[in-house]
Amino acid sequence: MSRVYSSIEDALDCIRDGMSVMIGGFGGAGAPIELIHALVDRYKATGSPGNLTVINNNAGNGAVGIAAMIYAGMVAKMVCSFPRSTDPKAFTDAYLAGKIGLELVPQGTLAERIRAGGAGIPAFYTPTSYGTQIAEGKPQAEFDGRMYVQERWLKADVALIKADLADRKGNLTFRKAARNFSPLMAMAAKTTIVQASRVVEPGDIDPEHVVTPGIFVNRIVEVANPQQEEALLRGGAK
Amino acid sequence: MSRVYSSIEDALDCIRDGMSVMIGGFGGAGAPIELIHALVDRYKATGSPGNLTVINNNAGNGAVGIAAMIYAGMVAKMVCSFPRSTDPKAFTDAYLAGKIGLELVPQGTLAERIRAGGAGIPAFYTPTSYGTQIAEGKPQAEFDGRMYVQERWLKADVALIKADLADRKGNLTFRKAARNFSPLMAMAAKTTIVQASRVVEPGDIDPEHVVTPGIFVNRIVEVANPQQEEALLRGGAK
Amino acid sequence: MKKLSNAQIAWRAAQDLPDGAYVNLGIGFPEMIAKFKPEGREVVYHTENGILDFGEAPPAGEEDWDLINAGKKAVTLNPGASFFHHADSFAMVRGGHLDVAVLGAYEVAENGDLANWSTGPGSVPAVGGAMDLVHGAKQVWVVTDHVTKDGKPKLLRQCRLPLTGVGCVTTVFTSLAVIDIVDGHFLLREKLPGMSLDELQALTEATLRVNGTPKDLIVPEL
Amino acid sequence: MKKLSNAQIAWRAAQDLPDGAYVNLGIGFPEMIAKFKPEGREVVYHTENGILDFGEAPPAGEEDWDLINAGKKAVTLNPGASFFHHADSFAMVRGGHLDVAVLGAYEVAENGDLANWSTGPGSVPAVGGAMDLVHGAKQVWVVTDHVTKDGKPKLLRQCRLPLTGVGCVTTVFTSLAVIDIVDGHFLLREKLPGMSLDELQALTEATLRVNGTPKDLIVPEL
Repeated sequence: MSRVYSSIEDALDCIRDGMSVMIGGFGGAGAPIELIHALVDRYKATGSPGNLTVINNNAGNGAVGIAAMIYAGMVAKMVCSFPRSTDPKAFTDAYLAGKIGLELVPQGTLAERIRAGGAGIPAFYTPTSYGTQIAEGKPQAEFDGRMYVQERWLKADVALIKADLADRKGNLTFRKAARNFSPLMAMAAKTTIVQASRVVEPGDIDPEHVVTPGIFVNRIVEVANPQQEEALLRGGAK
Repeated sequence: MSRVYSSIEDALDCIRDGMSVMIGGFGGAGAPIELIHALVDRYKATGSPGNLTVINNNAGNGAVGIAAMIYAGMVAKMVCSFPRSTDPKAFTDAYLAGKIGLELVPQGTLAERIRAGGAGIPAFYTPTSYGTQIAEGKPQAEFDGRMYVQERWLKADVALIKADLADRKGNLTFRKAARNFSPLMAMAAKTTIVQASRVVEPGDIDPEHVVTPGIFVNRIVEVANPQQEEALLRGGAK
Repeated sequence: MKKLSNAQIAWRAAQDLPDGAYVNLGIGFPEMIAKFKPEGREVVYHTENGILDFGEAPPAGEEDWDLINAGKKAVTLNPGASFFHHADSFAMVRGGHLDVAVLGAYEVAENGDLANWSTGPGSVPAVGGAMDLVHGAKQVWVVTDHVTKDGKPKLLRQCRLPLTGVGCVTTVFTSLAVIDIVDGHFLLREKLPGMSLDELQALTEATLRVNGTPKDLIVPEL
Repeated sequence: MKKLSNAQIAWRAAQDLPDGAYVNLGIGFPEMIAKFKPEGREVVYHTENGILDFGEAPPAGEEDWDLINAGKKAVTLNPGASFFHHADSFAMVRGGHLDVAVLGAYEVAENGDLANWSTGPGSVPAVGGAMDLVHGAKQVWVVTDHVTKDGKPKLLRQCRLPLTGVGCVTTVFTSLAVIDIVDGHFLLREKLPGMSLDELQALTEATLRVNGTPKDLIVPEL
């Protein structure tokens, strides 16, 4: 029952046209570049998987990572809070040309909806967005004299996650602020695929320090010395 | 702005009659015995704080901890999932005599309600308890073809928590399964009071290993070599 | 014909644990299942109070009372264990991440309703994590004697006691049979070889359906 | 009379940071406030992407791009820092645990409504964490020029642009004044000494209320 895959391509082989894909990372911290680029390569070579719904806080920067997915034409829709970046051309052009959909979700609501998806909470109420365009069409209710907006859980077919350590039973740690959405997405996806900088033996991660328990992880592939999106961009990657 | 108190009594001095008090621990693991017993001592000496609503998974065992609070007569109501234990006499007698109230909450709902209180989520839907007595009188709704029960957040005036390490800025770690409800209660109480086995300097806890960040902690008192409720009971404590 | 002991029921249930499964064993009788897990099958046990992958009880005298399961019994850790708080623990439960939860029962109805938390007014009610588990795990198993101590059926057309959950039980392992709940009916999978279908039906309130011939329920002496 | 520079507005806002406060500074202009925190005052900064108690930017060339703030700028850690995931981060925000959030604004209305995320159709909308912050922090401050680049009021009777939040702003630090929002009205706390109340009112759409005499808004050269 090992979850450890020896090739990135094999680890990704369950991703099909039309799926929803949560991708960890906030800015460049936590972006699973090797997983993403292997998926882009597959799409370029085979025309699949396309028509994807991608869930991330942002919508790509420059021409790497999610931006590379958008340029390749494999993303039908973005669900995100902030589709801007230092170089948002990939998304902006596609969006203004009507070639890509956008569901804009406030950042905290996005995080909570993903957690709710992982925790079996189909809906919750939040003060966030009350009285704004974002709340239009959503059920609203008063609790203790204050108005709240009902938000629904968010799940996905697949999550692509970058971890620091992974043990063979799927327990994960993250590096610094690369943690961000990844532990939540691991909970909310049917299949969670992890690239880890190092795969270790069960017991090598202190049980007190496990951030994502293995129950939320399906596939692991080791990517030693992974690329860091921000560093790539600053290094002039196109 | 140090949160560190040198005496347990001072750390507890904000607790007043009629308050709601969340108490960490599941069974004996995580029960902040020294905080509880100091509160019992104050009640016995001064008649205050009484009429408390106590929130814990259980309702006391033997004659120590929450059971000691019940025997002292300072608890008006328990909010818990499982008011049974190897020796539940304190609660059972008071309950069957109509001297103490009980709000029975399924364990996962209790945890989620407390988290919701800390996270600013006034209400959420859960499948738990649908079609049972526990759901009677609560709003219910269908999502994606399945029925769910609406539950409300749970907050408290005070939380009493047992931590392993605490740094002076309030960052906490817990020992093994003594973690349980404590990180949630720390979020959901107006004033979170912590007994820590050791108080350390900021930076002594790895930022990756902090379980409860200091923003959720108001008062800390060091209790070296704390008593463990289960060990006390097995040692014959009355 | 001798009915199965609790150990034998637990043994039979253990044979169905899927390899790689995440499993929550209820306090008491269901906990016994861990002992009979078939060799070589990897099962990770979850406990409500925030541990995944705990192991057997420690030797007497070596207990760490901060390392306990939901039944407040001392446990040990397997390599790969993890600790987490109660909200994360029940996210695993409610979010559908557990493969199997096993509980005891006062009553099970043919539509999968379960009553296992309250014998009605007059006692102190206690529910614990059962109501969460029954609506969270992918499969919900019940281990139970086939009948009450008075010999009355526990497998009913409808539950009479307060419900723990609605339509949640997927399989019942009893002292006489293994019964799946399919489309709102009891489907008999295995029964004790020495017992006729009519004899079993007489101890079961709701109709037992059969798909072909039920297999023999065979367990070792334990 | 010279209006305040952004640095001077940030300086003025920084003087009001309460000792011991947990503070979220919005991306861009509000981030400048950290530089002007009065000495000896302890402030813990929160960033949406999961850090408490981060410090200044590292020297150029020493950035760790896994250690960034919500503006994707490299930061460092203070002793006592912690990492957590996004849901915990916004539990801090939404749950009322932050003392102060500081944001920029396109428009602020006298009832505390804020518009700062969308200039209307035709561009790519982006909201980030602003809508969470305005309904979570105990105090919501705005730092802004008093008027638009075209000289039009930004402090209005009602916002015209899409709202970020309703009735959420508690204080506005502008290039000309410090204005609290109290009971649905702008209450002038401080104004530039060289400016009359009438002059300030002429640049403000909604009525400026005064409780006694407003203090002089005095800041250092920066």
